[in-house]
Amino acid sequence: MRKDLVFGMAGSGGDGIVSAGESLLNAAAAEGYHGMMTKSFGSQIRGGESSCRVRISTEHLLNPGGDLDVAVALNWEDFLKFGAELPVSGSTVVIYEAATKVEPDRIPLMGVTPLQVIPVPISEMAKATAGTERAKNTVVLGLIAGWFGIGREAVLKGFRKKLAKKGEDVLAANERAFYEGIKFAEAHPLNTPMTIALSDGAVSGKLMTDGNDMCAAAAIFSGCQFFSGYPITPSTEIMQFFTEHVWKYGGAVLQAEDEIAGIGAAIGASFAGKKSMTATSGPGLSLKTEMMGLASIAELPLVIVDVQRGGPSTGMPTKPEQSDLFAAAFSGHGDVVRPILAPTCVADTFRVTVEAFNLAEEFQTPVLILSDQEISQRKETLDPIDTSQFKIVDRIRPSEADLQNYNRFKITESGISPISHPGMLGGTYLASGIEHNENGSPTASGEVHQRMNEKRIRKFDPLQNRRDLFHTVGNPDAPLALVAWGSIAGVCQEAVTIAREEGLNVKMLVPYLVYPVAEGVYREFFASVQRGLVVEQSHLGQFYRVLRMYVDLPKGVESMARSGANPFRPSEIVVVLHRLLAELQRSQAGNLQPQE
Amino acid sequence: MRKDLVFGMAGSGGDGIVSAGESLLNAAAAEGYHGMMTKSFGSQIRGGESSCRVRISTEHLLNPGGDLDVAVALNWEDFLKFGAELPVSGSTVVIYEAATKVEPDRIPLMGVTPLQVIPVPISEMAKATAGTERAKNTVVLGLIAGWFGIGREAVLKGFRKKLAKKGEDVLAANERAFYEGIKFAEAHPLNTPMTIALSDGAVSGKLMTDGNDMCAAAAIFSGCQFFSGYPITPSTEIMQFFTEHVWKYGGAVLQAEDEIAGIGAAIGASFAGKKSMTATSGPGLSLKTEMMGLASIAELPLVIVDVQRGGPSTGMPTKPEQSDLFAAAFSGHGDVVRPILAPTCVADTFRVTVEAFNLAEEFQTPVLILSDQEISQRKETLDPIDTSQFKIVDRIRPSEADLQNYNRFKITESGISPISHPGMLGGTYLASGIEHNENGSPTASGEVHQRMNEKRIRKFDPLQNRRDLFHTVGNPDAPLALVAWGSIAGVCQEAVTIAREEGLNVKMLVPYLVYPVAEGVYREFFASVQRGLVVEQSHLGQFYRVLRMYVDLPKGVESMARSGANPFRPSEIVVVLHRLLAELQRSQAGNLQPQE
Amino acid sequence: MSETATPAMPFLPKDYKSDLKPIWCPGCGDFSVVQAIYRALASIGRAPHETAFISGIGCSSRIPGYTTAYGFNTVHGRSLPIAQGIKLANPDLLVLAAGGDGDGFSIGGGHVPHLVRRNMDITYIVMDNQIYGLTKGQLSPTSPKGRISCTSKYGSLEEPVNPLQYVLGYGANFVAQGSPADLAGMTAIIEEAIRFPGFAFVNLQSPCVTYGEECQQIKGLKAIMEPLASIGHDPSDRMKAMEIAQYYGQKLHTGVLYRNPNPPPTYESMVKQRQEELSKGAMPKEQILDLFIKR
Amino acid sequence: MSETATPAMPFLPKDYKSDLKPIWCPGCGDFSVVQAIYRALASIGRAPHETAFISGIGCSSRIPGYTTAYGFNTVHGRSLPIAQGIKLANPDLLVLAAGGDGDGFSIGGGHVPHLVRRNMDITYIVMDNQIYGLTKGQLSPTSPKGRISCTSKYGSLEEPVNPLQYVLGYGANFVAQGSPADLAGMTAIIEEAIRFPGFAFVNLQSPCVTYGEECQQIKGLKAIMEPLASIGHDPSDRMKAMEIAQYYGQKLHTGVLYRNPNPPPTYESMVKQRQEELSKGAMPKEQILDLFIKR
Ligand SMILES: Cc1ncc(C[n+]2csc(CCOP(=O)(O)OP(=O)(O)O)c2C)c(N)n1
Ligand SMILES: Cc1ncc(C[n+]2csc(CCOP(=O)(O)OP(=O)(O)O)c2C)c(N)n1
Ligand code: SF4
Ligand code: SF4
Ligand SMILES: [Mg+2]
Ligand SMILES: [Mg+2]
Repeated sequence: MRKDLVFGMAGSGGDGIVSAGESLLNAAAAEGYHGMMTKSFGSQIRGGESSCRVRISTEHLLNPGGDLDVAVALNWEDFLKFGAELPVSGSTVVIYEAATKVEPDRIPLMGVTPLQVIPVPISEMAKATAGTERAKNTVVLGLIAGWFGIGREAVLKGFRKKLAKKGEDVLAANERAFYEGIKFAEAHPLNTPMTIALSDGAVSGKLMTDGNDMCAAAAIFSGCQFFSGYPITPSTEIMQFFTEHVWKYGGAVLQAEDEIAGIGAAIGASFAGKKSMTATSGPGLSLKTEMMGLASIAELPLVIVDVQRGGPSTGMPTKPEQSDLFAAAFSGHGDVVRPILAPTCVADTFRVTVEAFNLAEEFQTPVLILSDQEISQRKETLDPIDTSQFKIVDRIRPSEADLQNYNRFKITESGISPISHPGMLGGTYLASGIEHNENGSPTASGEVHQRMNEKRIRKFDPLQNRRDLFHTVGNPDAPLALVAWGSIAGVCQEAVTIAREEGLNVKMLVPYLVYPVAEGVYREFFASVQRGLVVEQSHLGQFYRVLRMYVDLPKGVESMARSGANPFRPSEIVVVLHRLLAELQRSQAGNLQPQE
Repeated sequence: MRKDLVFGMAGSGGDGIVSAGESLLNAAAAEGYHGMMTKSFGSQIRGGESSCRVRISTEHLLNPGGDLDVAVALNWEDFLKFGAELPVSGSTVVIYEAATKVEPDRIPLMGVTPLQVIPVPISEMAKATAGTERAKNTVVLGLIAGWFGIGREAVLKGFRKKLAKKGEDVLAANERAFYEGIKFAEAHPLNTPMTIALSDGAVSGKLMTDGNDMCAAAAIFSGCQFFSGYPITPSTEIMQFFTEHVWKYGGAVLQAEDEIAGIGAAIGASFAGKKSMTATSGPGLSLKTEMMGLASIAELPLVIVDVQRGGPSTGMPTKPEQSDLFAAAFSGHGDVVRPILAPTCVADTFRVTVEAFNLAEEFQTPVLILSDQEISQRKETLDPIDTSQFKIVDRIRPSEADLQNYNRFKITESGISPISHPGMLGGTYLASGIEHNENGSPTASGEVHQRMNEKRIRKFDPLQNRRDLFHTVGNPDAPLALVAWGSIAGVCQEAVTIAREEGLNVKMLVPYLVYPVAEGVYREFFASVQRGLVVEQSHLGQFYRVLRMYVDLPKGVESMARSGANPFRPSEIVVVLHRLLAELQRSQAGNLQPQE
Repeated sequence: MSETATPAMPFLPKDYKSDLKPIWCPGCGDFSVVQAIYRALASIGRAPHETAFISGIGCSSRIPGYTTAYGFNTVHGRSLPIAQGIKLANPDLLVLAAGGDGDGFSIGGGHVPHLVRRNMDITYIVMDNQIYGLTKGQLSPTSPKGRISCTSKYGSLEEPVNPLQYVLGYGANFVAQGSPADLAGMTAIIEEAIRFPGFAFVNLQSPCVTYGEECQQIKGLKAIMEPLASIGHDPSDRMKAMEIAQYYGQKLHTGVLYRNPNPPPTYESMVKQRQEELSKGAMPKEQILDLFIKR
Repeated sequence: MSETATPAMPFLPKDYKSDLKPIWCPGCGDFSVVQAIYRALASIGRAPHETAFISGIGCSSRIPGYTTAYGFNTVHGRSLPIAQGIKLANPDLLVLAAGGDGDGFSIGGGHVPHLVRRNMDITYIVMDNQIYGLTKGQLSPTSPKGRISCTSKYGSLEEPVNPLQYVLGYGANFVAQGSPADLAGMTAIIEEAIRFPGFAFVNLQSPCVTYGEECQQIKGLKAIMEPLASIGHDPSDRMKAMEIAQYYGQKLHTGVLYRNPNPPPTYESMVKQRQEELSKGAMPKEQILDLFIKR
């Protein structure tokens, strides 16, 4: 019995492979399992290749898994297009469409000998039972139920809900196709049975959603009443959620004419006193650069979501990457600090989004949430979240006394100045992107400029102590360490678990606050570290470089970085950890310092 | 006899103080001196305060000088608005308008006792001799000629040229005012005479210009045939130069509707096979962010000038700062490397601009020139430049063989692929911002993405060895060091000269190639260094941080950073160098390691 | 602007004037524009703190700082998106946007049609001096063809933008033109524009005394001025307005070119209606995650 | 396009078709558009390598890749500035720009008027499907008011953009409309637009079969199609064209709405003249620093 199974399936657009994945995930969730699903498509809008990965587990999941346990190929051409996204290994069971006429010992997976390879006449079975090839995905669900024991009941229940409107005939046809799959599986048992342990999870109250919907819901929970943005993959669903729900809370949403107007209207709403948000992906973030600077110098709260995809430029719109960190931290002329938060999964997207609004309000600043294509579009089952645990922060308003002789940009001890908004009697002021005096009037004085820069940057000092925005795993004294942020952190966390099971003394640091760099947190974390890795999905190793700017990393800490759409797998990381340990032992044996 | 004199003058807009400065500079140049002039204005277009600083020397000048030797205040209110830009010290002679009715021992310069303070009835003298207050600036020139021995002949000669069209009367009136100034000076000799040594400079063939004109001229020299941009202070003069001259060389210029279109048209011209350029300042750079990424992934040569001013946002449009480095290096989503070059003065703007075009063509990449408000608008006298010494690089075009089966983005050993352009038979391809295969067709493959990122970044490796893009001063073994880029490098160079005269063993590194960081160059430079400073005009110490990303700085190297419009003075830097030396000696005495 | 929010207490023009001293060149047309705005606001009578005045960057864009309204001197060309966010966040505010010809029709030109078609109750005033003032005299989008300037040393090669024709083409419901050459008329136009329930556009030919040409100064403008009232123009005739707009640059037609006699509902009124309908019975935001419960 | 550069050697439509397989949805209107472009280019006869085809981002913007011209699939909304740089750098090229309604009139809308007023000889083709195809069905600027989409769950609150009216308002000298609902007509229009000496705008109602509404499909379009020839429209009548343009969204008027019978000189021809005049006797660029010599 296994704790965990990873399915990967691919076919052409019309094959309904994604909808099969969704049925499987729903069924697993209904049976009390934890589940996670990612989708991946070719560039075509319709009819191109499409794939999904569904991971099902008896325990909380941190990432969509590495090598597949089960691969389903409705045709090989499309399957192969996903390359490293659907990795088959020696322990994978490969199920494929027999009509592809490929011999089981000739499947086009160079250099890999899967655990078992099973051709199945899927379309034939679909036609025979349901009268249409379109039921292929249902046959696949039957095969999975039969071989791996997931969803026997729940898939059918799901069909009943989903197909209710389509009438009894359709439902019956699908049931027949599903049973045909089960029958085939039962008739051809696996060489090595692969069933998953019974779930111990609660069946009711579980949530299921993806990162984009979670982000939007968290924003509304935080009191966000205004969203404006421009559609861009893979962030558009955030705006879509708002267009459905925000009106209910007295809010409004504007689909702007471009990203500049998108952030512009959000800045306007913030100036008018409302919590507001914009969301985009790489190209849009680049376009918002000038306006982000305006929000910083005008000291206006604002949350900006960047759902990272492959860059630069239009790049790889449907693939995840972590290469927008430089842009998030440093885009824009002049001296600016902009806090950046990053979720590592769908579940913590809630917490991170609420925190982003809190920081924006507290520090009167734009705050960036760096999500990525994977988190934003992957579906996860999650345990219920007790929202009453979350504190909601509002910007500090001027007191009666402040309004006597109101200075909007008063240089206070904290660097934060009480902020008024239109409609507030006595609070009128001039907001501007021009350097200004405490009262808001424009200045060309170098001294004032210096004082104002100092104020605007000093105000972030308290972030240095926000240890609650970091998560650590493992033994605090470990000499081996990993640091990772965003979606890859979930992969690393699994690698740490494996490595620790294999006896390595390794620990891990996950920053939710990615920038500014909380120097003390890293200094403490690295105190015991002699060898380590900063793991990320960006060719330049952007996070590693950003850390170096502020922290003297121990000499043995390396960058492990690769472009997006080629996710690191836990096993790869574990291999490197072993290498590092060996080096460390060698150097200790020879009493050498780590080499530069 | 002095080698050097620094004049600072301020008045209100109508006082003609800047035109007096220009006459002084021209006169000094005509007499064979080296000269440099910077101007500074309030925010008003007309009628606000205005000032200039003229430095005259028998030697080549590196910066506009620190404390004033001579301060001229036509009124105190305006003079004081310039604060640290016109610093008066104990060795300054202060000349001011007697009509201000301020007693010489009551001039509003708190805590400073100038060397000498001289009220002069300037406007009275102007009216008496020229019949109009408008001749005040001419009286000032007379005073300067009388007291400091500059321009007695040449100022008058300049008048004759300049006022030729205005007729004999005007000329005569100005001559009278000028002599009146001289007379006054002769009648009231200085307590401590302050005359400048005779120049030994060549009188003819000298150039005089500012950084913007120099940049544009160098671009045309480099073969640039297309400029498009959008006006913005302090870069607009580059476009203005093009609109006057580029047509003569078969080129064209487009004043675009915004900065995005500005860089867009320049990218288009480059795609069409022409060398092209755009220029802007901070806010415009921010707007160009998305398009810069396009040029990088489409591998198109392009030179982008950013004349830095105070930021963020609209900030301080008429003041210099070095705070666009982060933006220049890191603006834009995705993994990108963009070379950045920076001139340190008007003279080397030529060399840097030519180099920028060469790098752009060689590496098929956007290259940024980071100038700043000071360099761009300050006038310098310069020795003639032998343009035949400069090599001009053109992009590598596909050979006949390449065109047989042309792959525009072929992965070559160098990472550089021969580039065709519309009109070239056999060279057609699809350029795009989407990730692409070697032949240019779009791809969603993670592996291709990784290979292409690798190619696009690897191609810059040769820059690591461009030692010719660095300048060093001082003893290579010195334990004390300075690093500085851009206009502040000239200030630091003077500080080094002073420090060395005072016996400090200090050296200095000036990078013209600011990014990517040529790690080896710094490693070598820092090998001997135990204490040092990275000096720059940005609140965050951006260059110091960028260096840290790639270089393990010796522990004793500190950041010395301050917002723009408050230029460091050589003396300030020398003070810190003494402090560092003392620390070093103490630590050596106690045999301590430098403290972290 | 909702009429109900108007207080009974009267305001004087000086109540809208701030302490900040304008740094415009002596004689700049924008001095008259800000005077006209003080007067128009006073006669409308909304309190300064209930007014938001948004601009871009340019000489003209300094104008909000010279009023006692909540001002926002944003970045070049972006006053309109920001103004829209303000209006949607708080529809009760009186929202004014203003700026130069470059700000509005060059860098900001892409935003104009979208505000027009959204029809929010925002008044947009362009101080059209046909030059870039703040950056010292470059070609502006409304500079006439052939104009010599520091970026067109041998004359401009482009047809100018026609702000009136553009905005009419976008389907605006209120389009007017004025000039400091007629201060009283300009004041009346601004007031009418603000009172108009929906988006209103006002083009003001405001001379730049420093970089403008002779013919663009007050005297020159007076010479080509033709009040629309004097030629009996019917401001409800859109096609006629389009025809008149073609004379932009040759004549200075002052007054209301087009005013839709049946103004459509504003965007914010539709938003309000939607909010009212949908908020009924909505789950409290503390329970929004219940949307994700798998049942 | 300079006529002199046209070679005698004839090209066939297939010579303009690249090996790249379109990834449009089966039935997408853009398939017909690219066919029409192959044919129009063949009948004009300029070699593919002397043609530059620029687009932004969107389903429609993939079109340059399906031709054998030099293609540039730029970024969203920016085809026009890039096309202008290409044209100015090499006026001998035949320059085409194309993209979607969102690309051209939402994010790229600010660039259109400036190309129009510069009047470079560039043909701009918009595949107007009144939806965002590539990003899967959001509201586009030409979506009708009330349209329900994934970003307007309760219906759009905005008036749509009217591309024909806008571009006419900008003073374009050639404005036409076509549709895959009439392939032959569309081909003729595109050819005529390319041949027109100056900027030419072609709006194509090209159905999105995946996210478009019923009435926007070929059948629906045919039902509202009204060829301009059939109503005897005189394409030299600009005011009449403006009136017809008002029916955008209700009727599908195909053909040339406006063609200036006396097209003004192009920008690039004026540039050429200037280059010729000023290059005479200019100092060689190697001596350009002599400008700075103090004498
Ligand atoms: C993004 C950006 N681009 C350019 C500028 C420089 N700039 C400031 S105002 C201006 C144009 C001013 O002209 P206009 O809008 O007509 O206003 P005016 O000064 O004539 O009133 C320009 C180009 C800027 N501040 N920001
Ligand atoms: C700067 C930027 N913003 C947004 C996007 C996402 N995006 C790509 S195409 C598109 C709109 C597509 O609509 P349209 O231009 O009408 O073309 P269609 O797909 O309908 O042919 C959007 C919003 C992007 N790629 N870049
Ligand atoms: S430059 Fe022109 S627009 Fe600007 S303040 Fe002066 S007169 Fe007015
Ligand atoms: S989504 Fe629409 S526009 Fe895009 S390819 Fe499919 S049918 Fe064509
Ligand atoms: Mg103007
Ligand atoms: Mg579209």
